[in-house]
Amino acid sequence: MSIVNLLGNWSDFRQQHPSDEHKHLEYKWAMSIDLDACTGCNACSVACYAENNLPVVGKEKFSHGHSHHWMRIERYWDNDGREFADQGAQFLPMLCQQCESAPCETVCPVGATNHTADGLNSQNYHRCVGSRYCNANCPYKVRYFNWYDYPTTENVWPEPMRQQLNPDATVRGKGVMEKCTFCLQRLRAAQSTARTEGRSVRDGEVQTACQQVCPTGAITFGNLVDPEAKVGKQWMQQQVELNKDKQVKDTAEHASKLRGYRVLEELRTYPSVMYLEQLRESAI
Amino acid sequence: MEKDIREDIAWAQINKDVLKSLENPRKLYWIILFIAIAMVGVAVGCEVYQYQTGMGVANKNNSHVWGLYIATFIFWIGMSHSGTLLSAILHLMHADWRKPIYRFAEAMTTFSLMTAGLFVLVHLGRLWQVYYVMPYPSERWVWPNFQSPLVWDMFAIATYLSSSVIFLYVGMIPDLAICRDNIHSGWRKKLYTVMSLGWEGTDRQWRNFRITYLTVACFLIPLAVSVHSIVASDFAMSNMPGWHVTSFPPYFVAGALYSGCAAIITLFVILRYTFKFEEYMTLSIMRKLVRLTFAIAMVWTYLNMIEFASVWYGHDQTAKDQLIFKATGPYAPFFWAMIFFGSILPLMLAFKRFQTHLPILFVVSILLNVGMWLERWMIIAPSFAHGHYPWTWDHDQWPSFVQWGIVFGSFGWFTLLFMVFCKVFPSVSMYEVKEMVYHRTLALKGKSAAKGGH
Amino acid sequence: MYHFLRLSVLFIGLFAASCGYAANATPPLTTSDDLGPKVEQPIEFPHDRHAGDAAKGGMQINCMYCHTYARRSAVAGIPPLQKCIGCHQSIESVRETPRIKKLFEYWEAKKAVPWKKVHDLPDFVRFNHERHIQRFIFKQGKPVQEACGYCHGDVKTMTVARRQKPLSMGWCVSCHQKDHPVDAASTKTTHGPNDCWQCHK
Amino acid sequence: MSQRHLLALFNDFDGAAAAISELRATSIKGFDIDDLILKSPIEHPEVEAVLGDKPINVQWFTLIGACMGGLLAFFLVASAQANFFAQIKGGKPIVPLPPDFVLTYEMFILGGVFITVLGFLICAGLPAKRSPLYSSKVSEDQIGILVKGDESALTTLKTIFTKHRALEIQEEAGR
Repeated sequence: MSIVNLLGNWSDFRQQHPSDEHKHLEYKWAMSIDLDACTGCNACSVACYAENNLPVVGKEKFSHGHSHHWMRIERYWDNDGREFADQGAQFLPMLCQQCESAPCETVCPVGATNHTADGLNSQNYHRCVGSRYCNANCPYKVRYFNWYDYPTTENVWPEPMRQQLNPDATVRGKGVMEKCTFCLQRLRAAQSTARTEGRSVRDGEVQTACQQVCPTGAITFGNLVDPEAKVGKQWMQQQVELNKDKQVKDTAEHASKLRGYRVLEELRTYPSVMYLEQLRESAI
Repeated sequence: MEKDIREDIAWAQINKDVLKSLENPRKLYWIILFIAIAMVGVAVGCEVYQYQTGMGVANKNNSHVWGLYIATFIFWIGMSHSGTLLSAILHLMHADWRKPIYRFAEAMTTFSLMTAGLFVLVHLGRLWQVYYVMPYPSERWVWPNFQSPLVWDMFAIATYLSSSVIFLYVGMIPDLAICRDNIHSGWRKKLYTVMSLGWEGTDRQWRNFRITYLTVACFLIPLAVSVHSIVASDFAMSNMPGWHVTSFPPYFVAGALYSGCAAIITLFVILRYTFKFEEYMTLSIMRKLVRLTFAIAMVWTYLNMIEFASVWYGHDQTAKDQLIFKATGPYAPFFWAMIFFGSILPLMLAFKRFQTHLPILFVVSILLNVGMWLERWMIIAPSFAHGHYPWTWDHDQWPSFVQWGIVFGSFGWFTLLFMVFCKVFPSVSMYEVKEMVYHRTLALKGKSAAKGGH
Repeated sequence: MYHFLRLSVLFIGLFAASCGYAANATPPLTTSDDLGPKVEQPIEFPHDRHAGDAAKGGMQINCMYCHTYARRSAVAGIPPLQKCIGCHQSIESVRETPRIKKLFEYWEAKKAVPWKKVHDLPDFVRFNHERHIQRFIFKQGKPVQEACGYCHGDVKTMTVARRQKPLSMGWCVSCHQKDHPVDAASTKTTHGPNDCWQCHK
Repeated sequence: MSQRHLLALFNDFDGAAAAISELRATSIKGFDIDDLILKSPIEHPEVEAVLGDKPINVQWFTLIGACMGGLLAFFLVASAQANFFAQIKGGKPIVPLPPDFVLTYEMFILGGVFITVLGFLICAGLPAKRSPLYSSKVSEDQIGILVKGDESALTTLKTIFTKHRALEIQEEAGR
């Protein structure tokens, strides 16, 4: 069976995925985050905790670096050596970049993390053996490991709190890796509805939890394949292309004024999250 | 010119001396065994605690996901390589001096691989699911990810371990027959009878034995090189600064041979004393061994320089920062200790007077291995402390007592296995020492005949 | 020669054992007729009376009349007590039977019937009823009881429903990897999704 | 005519080699030179040479084992990757050759080693029952020659052995 499959589809199996021959057909989920709008209020992070059953580990474990914040707000106090302390920190909400060519995928020994057809970087908790190679190889360090058994022995959700757990997301046990899923449960529900109605998911029909709560609307999320989607328009406007490890606008003789960039894109991970640089008064 | 071995030892005497090691070692043997068991106890306690509570008690965190376990895993894998060097490479090169010492080196290979295998288990977050890594036809139609260097590791180590065990065993069959012939009662008699497979030293057996031993030796050499190259791929295939270095595979192999040779010196001294092998493990052999170690130490130093140089002249700023961080950051004492123990200290071995001074060699060889262990740790930890992403830069992490305890106990586990092996099986190859004596006698005869002719 | 024989027997045995294992590792699409684990329900609901064939005294009610969410949501849903009462308050003939009496006791006490789950999947699995019903019943025009029966077995012959199919991952996959026609008219086929995150959450 | 075994022990290889050469040179009725088994405590190709050309077949096992191991591994790995659960790794083909070659290489060696040792056991006839005459001196320092011959030939054989200063001659008890 497998050998027939192998010989029959050899040329197909030797293609890179995704490539020009294997485009994302219906969906390619992507995000853009406007750092100019971000106020560092941490609402996205909190929403993520609520939506995805993230354990709140407490002060002591947090100080040991055992926290699970799929969406974390990072603070940067300087910019190219210039001090902007008087203007406060710059914020960068960091989440799984859902790379097109993710370093974590190839190294997982058991194949617990893979690339999905709609351009996500999947993580299966129940397949994970906890070798933590994916985190070791992730340049963004956005994968979080369950260092303790939070639901049972650590009891992070004592009795009435269990009622607030999201039944559409798994509660993870000890020893598995987890990460941002772009609110997979919401995506799948929206996709199912759209499929029943015989259409694609419309722009704005599905929101990630972080996007939903962002008071300044800094986060845009959508389907990059859909020409009507706001996120695609933003990417286009900022001249950021998904399949490039160096954007044309940056190689032009006069560096463009466009603010769009992707974090560590020179590592050829082809991340799906674009950030829009913050404008500081003194930089203008 | 001192002799590797006296050519006038009677063959019957060789049997007697080696078989004596199965009976009554010096008291030190039992002391070592006792200490080893106590150390294993520490490790077992730590592992049980970690298994019950979760990996968090090892005090790793989300940027330092790997720690001492992986470092020590590489250390033990590396140590195994010198057994193969002595038994396979030197066999092909007809280096006779390997013969009295290769058996225990080969045993060291096997047991250090077993110890290394344990670290894979200890490291896993869900060790009870470790069989997911094996390629077996499962009901779910799911296979391991064959692209992962960890799966290559699994294949390579399984191959290496089983091949080494087979190699050790096959090479031991004639000796097991000797044990069978000379020990007349007890469970040992039964064990040797079964294990010697009815070996009688007939011409048919020797003929096939010779080619088999040679073939397996030929297979083991590329295998040993590939195993540590694959372990190096765990790092070289990643994109972390400090790991993503193409010279890692040869660098790892050199480091592996280095720490293995140092370990052989240590064990040489211990065995020579506890089992009274002064006649066989001679100082002349030690001198050759020390010179070999010195040469490999210099190769390692050279490859280390190459690594630094390629990082320095390459235009990867993160990797460069990483190197500076190693040399000046919080890990600097360990980094410089590694340079000192790994590259400076072995210079001592170039002096003749130290080459056969056993107490000094004992201490130095242990320090060399400390240096090699630090090397592995210096590969792992700094990359996590100073990776691509600034978020990792201020996450300090120091291994907890659980990690240290398991690392500490692994040495006891290795010693325990090794010492039990040496007590149960002949740790000096009797038939090959006889060959060695025989060849020397022939050579001497030839020499005197040539002299007489003139 | 003797050794040859001994070794050959050993290796043939090992080979046979591994073949046997491999053959068993792929489960059959349907299990044998034996019913799954028994579940104690508060009321022994007779599926055969409600959904069974008319010839056997059944009423041939469509599955989705009661399990109404199946076609429009991820879960099929257990019908609310109102649905039972809606019919049974006007069926005088069985009004005094013990099971119906029990039903009305719940109704009068204003309490839901604490039905037990028969087809329970692990928490990390997302099985979407809507997708399967849409595909097999509405697109392909398969009879309802056949389509439901793929996973639930022959419920119309059971009283209290029992789990007949293994509901294991390998069993799910054995159907997903088959080529199914896209709709009733077309000859185009496609298999079920094979991407982990379709079913796992 | 019934055949019996005779084991002669020699002090060194020269004596044993000389005895075998003489046995080969003189044709003794009721004794076949191929029934001669040399037993020695160490391997000694020079003395084995006088036994004549004996084929060694272990290397064929090695060849077959290594090739089978490699092929099996490649097809196992590649067809496992290409089964229904073809899981995409971003930026990589489903059947990527370089990693598959690494595994093929490992299994090539594993197959080679295992089948070589299997071949060794088969070719060397191990595990074996003890031969009818055995002296533990052979595993120590003496060289044994085990011959099988008709009753009539035994006396001649014994004479030859004694001539070449055999230390001891054991004879299988007559039936």
